[in-house]
Amino acid sequence: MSTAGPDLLYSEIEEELRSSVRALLAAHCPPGAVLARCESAEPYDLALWRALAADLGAAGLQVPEEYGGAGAGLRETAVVLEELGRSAAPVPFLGSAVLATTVLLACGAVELLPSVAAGTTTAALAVPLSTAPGGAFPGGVRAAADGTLTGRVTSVADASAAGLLLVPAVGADGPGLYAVESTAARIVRRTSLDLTRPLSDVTLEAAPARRLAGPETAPAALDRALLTGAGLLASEQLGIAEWCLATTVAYLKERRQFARPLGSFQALKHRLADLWLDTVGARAAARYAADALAGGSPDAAVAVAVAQAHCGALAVRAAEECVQLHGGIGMTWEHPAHLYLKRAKADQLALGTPGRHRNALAALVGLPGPVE
Amino acid sequence: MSTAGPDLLYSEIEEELRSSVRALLAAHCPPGAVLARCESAEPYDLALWRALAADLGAAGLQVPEEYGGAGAGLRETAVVLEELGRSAAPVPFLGSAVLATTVLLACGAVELLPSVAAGTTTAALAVPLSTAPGGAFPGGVRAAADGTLTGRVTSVADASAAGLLLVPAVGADGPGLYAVESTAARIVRRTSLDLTRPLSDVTLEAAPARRLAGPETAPAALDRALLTGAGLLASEQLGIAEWCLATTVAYLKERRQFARPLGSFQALKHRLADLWLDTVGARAAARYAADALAGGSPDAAVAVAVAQAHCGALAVRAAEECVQLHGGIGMTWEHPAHLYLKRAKADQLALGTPGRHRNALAALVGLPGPVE
Amino acid sequence: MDVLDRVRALLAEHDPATTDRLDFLRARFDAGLAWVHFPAGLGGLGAPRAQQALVDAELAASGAPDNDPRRIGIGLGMAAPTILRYGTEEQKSRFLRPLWTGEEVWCQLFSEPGAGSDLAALGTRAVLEGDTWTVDGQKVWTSSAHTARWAILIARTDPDVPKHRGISYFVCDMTDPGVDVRPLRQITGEAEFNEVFLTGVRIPDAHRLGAVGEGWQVAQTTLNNERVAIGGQAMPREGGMVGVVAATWRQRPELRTHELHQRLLKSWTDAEVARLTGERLRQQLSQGQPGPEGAAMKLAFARLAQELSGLEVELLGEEGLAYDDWTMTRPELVDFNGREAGYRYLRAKGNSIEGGTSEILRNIIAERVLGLPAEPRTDKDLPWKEVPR
Amino acid sequence: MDVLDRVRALLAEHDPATTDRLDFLRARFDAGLAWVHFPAGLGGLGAPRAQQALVDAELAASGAPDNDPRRIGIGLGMAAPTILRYGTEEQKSRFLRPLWTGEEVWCQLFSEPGAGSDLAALGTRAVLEGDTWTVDGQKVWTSSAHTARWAILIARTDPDVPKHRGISYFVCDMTDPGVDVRPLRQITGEAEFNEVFLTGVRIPDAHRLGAVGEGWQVAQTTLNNERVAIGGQAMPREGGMVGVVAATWRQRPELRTHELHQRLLKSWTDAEVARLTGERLRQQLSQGQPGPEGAAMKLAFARLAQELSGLEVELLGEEGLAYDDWTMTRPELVDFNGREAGYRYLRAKGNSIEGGTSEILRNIIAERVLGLPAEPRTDKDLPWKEVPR
Repeated sequence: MSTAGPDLLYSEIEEELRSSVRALLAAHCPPGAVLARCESAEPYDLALWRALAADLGAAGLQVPEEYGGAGAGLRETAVVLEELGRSAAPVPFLGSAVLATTVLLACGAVELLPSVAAGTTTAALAVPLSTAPGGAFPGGVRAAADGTLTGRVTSVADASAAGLLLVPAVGADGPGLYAVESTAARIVRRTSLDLTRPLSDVTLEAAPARRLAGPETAPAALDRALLTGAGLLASEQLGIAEWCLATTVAYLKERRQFARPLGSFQALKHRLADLWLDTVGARAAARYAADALAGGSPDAAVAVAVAQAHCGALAVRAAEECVQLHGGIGMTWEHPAHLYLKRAKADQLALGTPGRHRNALAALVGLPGPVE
Repeated sequence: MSTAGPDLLYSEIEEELRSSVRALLAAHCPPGAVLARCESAEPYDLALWRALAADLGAAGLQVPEEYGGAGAGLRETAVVLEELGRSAAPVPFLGSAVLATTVLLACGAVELLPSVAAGTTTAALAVPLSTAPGGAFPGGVRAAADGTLTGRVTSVADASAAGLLLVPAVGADGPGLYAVESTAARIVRRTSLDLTRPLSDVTLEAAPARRLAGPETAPAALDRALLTGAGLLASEQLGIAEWCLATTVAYLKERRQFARPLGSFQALKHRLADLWLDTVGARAAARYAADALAGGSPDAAVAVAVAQAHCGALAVRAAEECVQLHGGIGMTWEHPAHLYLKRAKADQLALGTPGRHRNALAALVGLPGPVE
Repeated sequence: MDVLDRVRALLAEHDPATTDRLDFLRARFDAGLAWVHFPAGLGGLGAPRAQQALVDAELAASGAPDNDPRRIGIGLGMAAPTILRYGTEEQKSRFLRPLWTGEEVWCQLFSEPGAGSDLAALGTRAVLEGDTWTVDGQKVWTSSAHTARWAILIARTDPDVPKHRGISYFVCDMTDPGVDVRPLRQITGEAEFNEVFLTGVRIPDAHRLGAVGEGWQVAQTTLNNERVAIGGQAMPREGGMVGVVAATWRQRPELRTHELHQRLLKSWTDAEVARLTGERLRQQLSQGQPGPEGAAMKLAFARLAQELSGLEVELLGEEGLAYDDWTMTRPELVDFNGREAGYRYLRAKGNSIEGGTSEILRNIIAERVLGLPAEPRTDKDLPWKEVPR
Repeated sequence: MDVLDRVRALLAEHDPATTDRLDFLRARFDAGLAWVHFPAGLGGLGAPRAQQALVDAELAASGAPDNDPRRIGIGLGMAAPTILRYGTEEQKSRFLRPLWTGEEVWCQLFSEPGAGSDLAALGTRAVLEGDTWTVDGQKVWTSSAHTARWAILIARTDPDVPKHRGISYFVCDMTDPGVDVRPLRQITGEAEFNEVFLTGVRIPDAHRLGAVGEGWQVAQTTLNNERVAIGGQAMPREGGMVGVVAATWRQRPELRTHELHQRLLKSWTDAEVARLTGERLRQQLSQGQPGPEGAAMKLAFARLAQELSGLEVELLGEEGLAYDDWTMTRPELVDFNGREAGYRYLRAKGNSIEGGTSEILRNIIAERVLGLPAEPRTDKDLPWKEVPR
């Protein structure tokens, strides 16, 4: 009906996708299962990941049909991330279906897309998860004249689940993006704050690699992936916040102290009302970022910075309130609140902190800092 | 009992001084009287000012007895400011008994001290009230070779009540501090946000002046006055906050809505508990600043910056909560809350904003900003 | 014929350049182009609400006069949707046209000195004799009372039932001799609002909106619309207070500090998020009545206006110590972002009080949106007259 | 003889270099130099509390062993002041000396799964037969339970009176066979606390503190002291979490941003204000019992620890994504500022829950300090067993 401006709602197709993903997640990863999975030797739920990819086509949502994808787009990808956030699901979706896939699309590496889109190959982008868009091209890996890569990248998300690594490296002619089989790399899992998205250090020693993009394309392709990742991560953060708010509200309706439900105490009600208000704002901001990225809007960089600045902080606050308002039980290992707290805190650092994104706005919208 | 460290309490003498000042203020300026006074042609309560100075010796508290003062000190001066803040009293105490008197003491202008200490002469320091300590020496007034001053100083506190102006001016040999009879200046009252502390613009056109300090003394004397003013202003801000908190608590105990006292609503109780906590902190910080300034502590600059950063923001928050929690009645001209709101907001800008004082801490305590 | 064809037809028959302003507005109303989502015959076409923007833009481009909506905001934003929903056919026909054209200004008589956040505790009495109600009581915080022809009024018609059930809703004639309007000066210095004393004011029963005793439900429509009207307007980026501060920031580089910069970036982001939230809410509601979500926008709006106006005064430094004018005036129009920084700062304090305090709005969100339980209530089921006050 | 003379005499008679640690500590206790403000014969001299710092400094300078106060914090901070105030002479003589020397570790059995913020609703029952109480119930959040010899315990001794009036306070023998201690893992990965199941635990009536039915008042002494113990220690500037973050800030210039800088300066200021507040409170109290003001310090401490530890993780960026160790351990000592940034961040979440949630502390301040009215209560005068749960 609206003739202009972004579409901030969910289409019917998007709502159907959400229902399917949510049903799959409900079956595979209720909170207890997530915790058990994270404590096991294999922290990823690979069966869930295969089901997401194969049954729902979620791994290839942003990939055109001609390359084996669903031909949907980033708005739909964002819906999946909302649900993954809501269930703190341990699957390598952000690394493979968002970051790596965006790089492959931006490099035009069409021959690699079908298996990544199908989820038969899991890919990871070899940058520290804390890398913000708009920074310098990473220089930690060198590309030799013989086409091999040598160097080290720390804190790579989803690398331990990946068969294919996409590695930014610098060669004699400048920056490039390279494909490396994970068997050619040494991938060592770190002890991560976020139990549901393990990070790894990747070491390459003269690893055979195939160049996907050279100096003319690589920096923009990498930045596109980081911007897309940051923008869509806002949807995951929204999902985390929504779970935390809903779980807290439900608990406070149930838990009685002083012969009343805790949820009838006005101080808690007001805090939750404020949290709800900011969660409603997060939904609008995350939707706008997804819509702007999907449509290639010139406002995408602003939309992403706003969404990250708001949603990154909100998810942490929602998780912190969830722990606090559950009282002692929220501090226990057995209650799932901590999984969300840790994911929210790690997500806050991922792809740029809220502070960095706000500072990016200074240049984007013309509010420069003091003249030094 | 305590063997070391600052004395953060009030001595018996200080408590007696407080009682006397409070009794005088209760008699002279109940809230209704303050409002009527501010709307009159003479916004200062000069009778009150004379009584403060003559009966209580408040104008000369920091002046040694040999120069006609009370020989007390800055801790006692701070107690008076607490009470003046609590009653939003329209007297030129900050300008005369704090800023100007500190300049006179720092310049060793002993011949001017007796009348200022007695309150028979009211003095004002001719700088914009918003001037923060630690800045460059003001250059808006030039001292000519014939000893006259020419220039303009805007937003001077308490100038319209002053008989004596202390003017920072720059001559051929550099900065100096000068005494000017106010009859030699054009003093135009501005419309000020704070109804209880009017500001004026001071214009000097070849005004006869007497130099009190030259380049070797003037900058330090001025900075000492600004630092002292900022540090003691924290006590005024504490007084404002205490009045706002106490008045709000009293109102909420009284006012019934939903067949309950409003003060029984938990959300309001928690906000007031937080406000109380920060007011308790303000008392400690303001006392520490007064004690450090009084004792010439090497930590005085830190103490002042901490006190201003905390108390400047707190007084505004307390006044804003006072207006909000009084509901509609707090928005009316007839309720005194607005007098405190306006004074608190003006005090927040006076002698450096909280932000400027926090930034001063960066250098003072070795927490430098980013390397640009 | 689509709406733009109707606009063209209106303009063809009533050239704005030569038509009397009021005649043009009446013709626009009669053409269904006043508020296109209203029913035909009542200034609308039963068209989607979103099309109004097209109509307004086209008419503005043609130099057509508007109805000066800020001057008649209470009529447009609060009285009209309530009359539309609860009014009889006679009431709708009588009131809506002059309301929209601005021939008749409306005001709202809801709050009382003793019934602020607890509005339902109001004590103004209305007593029916024959087919006429007689009203006695005192109302407060009434803007436009001194220019208004009509008021929407809630009054207690049955003190023997619990407070929410004994209220009825009326249209009150402000020219009645029992209406005494006195200006109420506020902290900005001006008297934007009034106290209204009602003494033996007579209201025909035909001017009642909704059933006797159901005035509280009728008032909810008014209040929900008020909150949307206050916080929910469509805005361009940097619309409102944030734009004022951003402009100063850009024009005055010498005032900038890192501390203020960080706060400005935070508030700018918050303002943009609030704008997007409002945009999404409008897309969701599109045609429906505003629900409790409107409270959210008003809450966000108040918070932002207060943060930004406080920041602006700090940013201005010495200039922030000044005020433009304390003279008591009775402004017909109020612009929250108008005048100088000091005025904006003080006026914004009212944003979290008027039209439902932020505290009441948080209660509404917690209970009606999140479904959290109500607090223990002692007054809810007690007859109004037995509630201790 | 002033306290320093006594210290010198103690050192002369018991050379720390050659005296067994425990023998030295016992001698120090017997010399009245354990807690000088306690009465003579109970480890003290009835001297001003402030003199303790002189004693501690002098002994530390002489190389004397201390009683490892962090390991026995609950005994020192909570059990001892309660025993001193409410204990019989026999109880004081029996318990205080080995408590202070650390020979006997104490823990606290207060919270229950169903009685958290509403501690007075506790359901653990104690029934008297002859001169022995039999206790059944479940406690939770008990630190040191697995190393403790004794516990302070509150239990319901009369379910037929309102909840605050039917509680009694006991010293419970943790070696009783009916005591079952199970570790409770928390979000940091470690199990610092325990659940304690009490099944037919026997307590002689001689181990009751205070009168039957007055346990709630006795517990207030414990809780007020706990809050002071948590939030009220004397600190140097930059003591605690702020010092950790400030050190990282100074050592790692490459991590700095203006946003983090502003937040750090704000938190640094808040920490310094909190430090001065605590200092002023100590000067005020000097010798008295801690009152509700102790709640203020704990509230400030929790807020700061959470802000600063969250800031630290952000400051560290990529390193903030790591965690040191998720292995479940049962630490005997807990250092909120110990281990790595991720641990500090998670552990600090407990600071606003343990020892009274920040919400309960705000209630206490509002009602007991500001005198604001209590909320309407339905359970206060109802016999405990009739309160719906």
